[in-house]
Amino acid sequence: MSTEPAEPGTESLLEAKDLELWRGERRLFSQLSFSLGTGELLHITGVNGCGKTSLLRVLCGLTLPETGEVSWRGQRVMRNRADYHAEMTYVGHRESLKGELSARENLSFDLQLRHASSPEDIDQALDRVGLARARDVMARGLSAGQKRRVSLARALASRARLWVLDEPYTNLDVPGRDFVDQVMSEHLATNGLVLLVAHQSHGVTGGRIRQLELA
Amino acid sequence: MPEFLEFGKHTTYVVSSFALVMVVLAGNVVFARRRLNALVNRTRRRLSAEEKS
Amino acid sequence: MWKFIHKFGSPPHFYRLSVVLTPWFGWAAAILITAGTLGGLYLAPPDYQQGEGFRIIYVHVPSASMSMFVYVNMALAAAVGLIWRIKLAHAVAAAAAPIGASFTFLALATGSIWAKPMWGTWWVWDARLTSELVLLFLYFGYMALRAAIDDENRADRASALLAIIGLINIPIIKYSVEWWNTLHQPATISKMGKPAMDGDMLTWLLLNIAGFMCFFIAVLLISARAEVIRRARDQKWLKQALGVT
Amino acid sequence: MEVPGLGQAFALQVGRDMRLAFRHLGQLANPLMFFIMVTTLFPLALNPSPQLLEAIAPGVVWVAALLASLLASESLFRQDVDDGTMEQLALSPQPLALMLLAKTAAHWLMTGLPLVLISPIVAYGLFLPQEAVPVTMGALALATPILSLIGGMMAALTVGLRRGGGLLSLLILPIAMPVLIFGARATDLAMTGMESVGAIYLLAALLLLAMSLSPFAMAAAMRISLD
Repeated sequence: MSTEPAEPGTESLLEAKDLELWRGERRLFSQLSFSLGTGELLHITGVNGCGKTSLLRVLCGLTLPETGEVSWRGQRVMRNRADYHAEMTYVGHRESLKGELSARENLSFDLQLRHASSPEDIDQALDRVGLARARDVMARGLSAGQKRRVSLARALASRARLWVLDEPYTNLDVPGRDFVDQVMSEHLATNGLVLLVAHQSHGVTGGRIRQLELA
Repeated sequence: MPEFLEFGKHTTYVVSSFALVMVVLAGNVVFARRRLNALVNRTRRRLSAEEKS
Repeated sequence: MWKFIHKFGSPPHFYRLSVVLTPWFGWAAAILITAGTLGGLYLAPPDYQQGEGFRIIYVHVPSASMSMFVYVNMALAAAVGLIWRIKLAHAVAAAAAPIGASFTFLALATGSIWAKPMWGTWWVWDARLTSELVLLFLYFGYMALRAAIDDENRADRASALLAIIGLINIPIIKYSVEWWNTLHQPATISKMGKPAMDGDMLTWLLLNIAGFMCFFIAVLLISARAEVIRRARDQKWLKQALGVT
Repeated sequence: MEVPGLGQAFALQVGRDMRLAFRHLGQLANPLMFFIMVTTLFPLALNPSPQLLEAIAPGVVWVAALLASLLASESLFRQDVDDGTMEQLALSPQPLALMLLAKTAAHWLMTGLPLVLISPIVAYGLFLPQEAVPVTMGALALATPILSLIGGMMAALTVGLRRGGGLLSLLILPIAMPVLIFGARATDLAMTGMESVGAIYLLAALLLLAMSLSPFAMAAAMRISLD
């Protein structure tokens, strides 16, 4: 089930070598290997419950695979988490927001952990995802779509090289979806990498699109 | 009280502690054995079912 | 050296080995414990001070020493499993816990049965008995955590970490209990003073300790086999081992 | 792209947690209320004669402090794991051990420190001799962080489980017992006018051990729970 190797010429940053993962008695995938280079998007698809999210979590270093290794820039992720996490960002199912903090407070905490970011950077990130008016609204007061936009703002402003996106389109309206496609295309153009799990087809242009089907 | 279980005024204490130890140790063996056998049988059934299908 | 551990660490190899070894350890345990018990009960002279009651030592001391021995081994196996991710080590740790808890319970029970004729009360806040009680809580905590987590893999890793935390804390608990005991306990109630053991008293005690050790290994091999089956991913060797062809 | 230093990340995390805590103070009053209520139970349960209360005062204060910190540990990580922010923390470039230590420090400031500050009043209610109060406060100031750190380790282990409550206390109490022994002993010695510096040193030693080892255990436990 491994896909063809990365295009020669683009140095592969993310390497997965014969990953295997079980959920209870069921094996989700095994001998799964691939490598991802700059400017490449890996679109992971599969039926519900086939382990797409689990695979993403393994690639992020959140879940420990049964066997196999994930390495970034040739180094095992589990060995040097700080370097890897500094260059990646994860948008998961849950919005990872504190309900009692405003969108701005949430974002400023998340971003300042990664790099010095001034209040202007925060506001600019929120404006870019169309939340200019909702900067100081408590996160619990935001709609699902708005919360998803805050997560996207976090990914955009994180200056990460690798985006790991789990169903980024959920809860987004049509303009929101176009916006996601647009930023992904831009990211690929500036030799970023994207790991995408999404049921519907994406509208990403540019960069090399690769497919990984999980049985 | 059979003669060999006679330990002066401490008979009940000595006999009861040894009896308790033997019971608990035997219990461990029975528990482990039964658990292993149950698991082996269940796994055999599962595997032979898989074998057929 | 690694090749040996890796080979031994592979479940199929361990499974075959344990099937062979279990009867040996089982019989050794039976013989040693019978000899130690009979010797302790009938051949060893009664203690001049405590009379016949002191014979309980022949089961109390082996239980107490095994309760500590099993916990340390459980924690080491868990650490090996956690650090080098060897499934067999987790299986051994999971198998050892109930046996260790039984030994701890026995040490407590025989200790309090022994205390009744000596000090007239079933429970005396003696340093060693109190440490034994805390060890029992550590075992229950380990088993309760393992039972509370459904996913096998996570249960192994979480309980392994708990066992390591427990192992680091055992010396601290022992010291603090001793420290607490010497301050509160008036000197008159001597601690569970083991009467002076001369030659022929000691041999039966050592026999029993060796017997308890063999017993632990025998039951461990049985339980660990079950744990290995539960964690088996590769069906091929499992079919072979269970004779499903 | 320079990742901020450890001190900055630590302060950031403590700042955020303090701001969050002040947003809903009610939830934080529980351990404090619990501590006061438990100590008022004893005079009600027993006859409130000063001699009796004075005799049991050290034990009551310290057992109440231990149980209050146990109660507080439950809420240490549960909120963050439920809303997903812990996941982002585990994926941030900052070491998870440091961030969890920062969270525990913030949690101690909100639940442990108030216990220390209110302990004189509770001690007074139990007729604890006045000369023992400073030593008790000092010992509590050393002991409550240890209890928070132990609670943090065990909370990280059980945070993902449905029925963590009873399990959490079963895991914490055996490990927290030496703290109780040394702490109650410090108050006891001070009460009888003897020198209690020995117990204080032992508590300080336990605090150093806890501060150096438990953050890594917390991080490992959290990574296992997030698996």
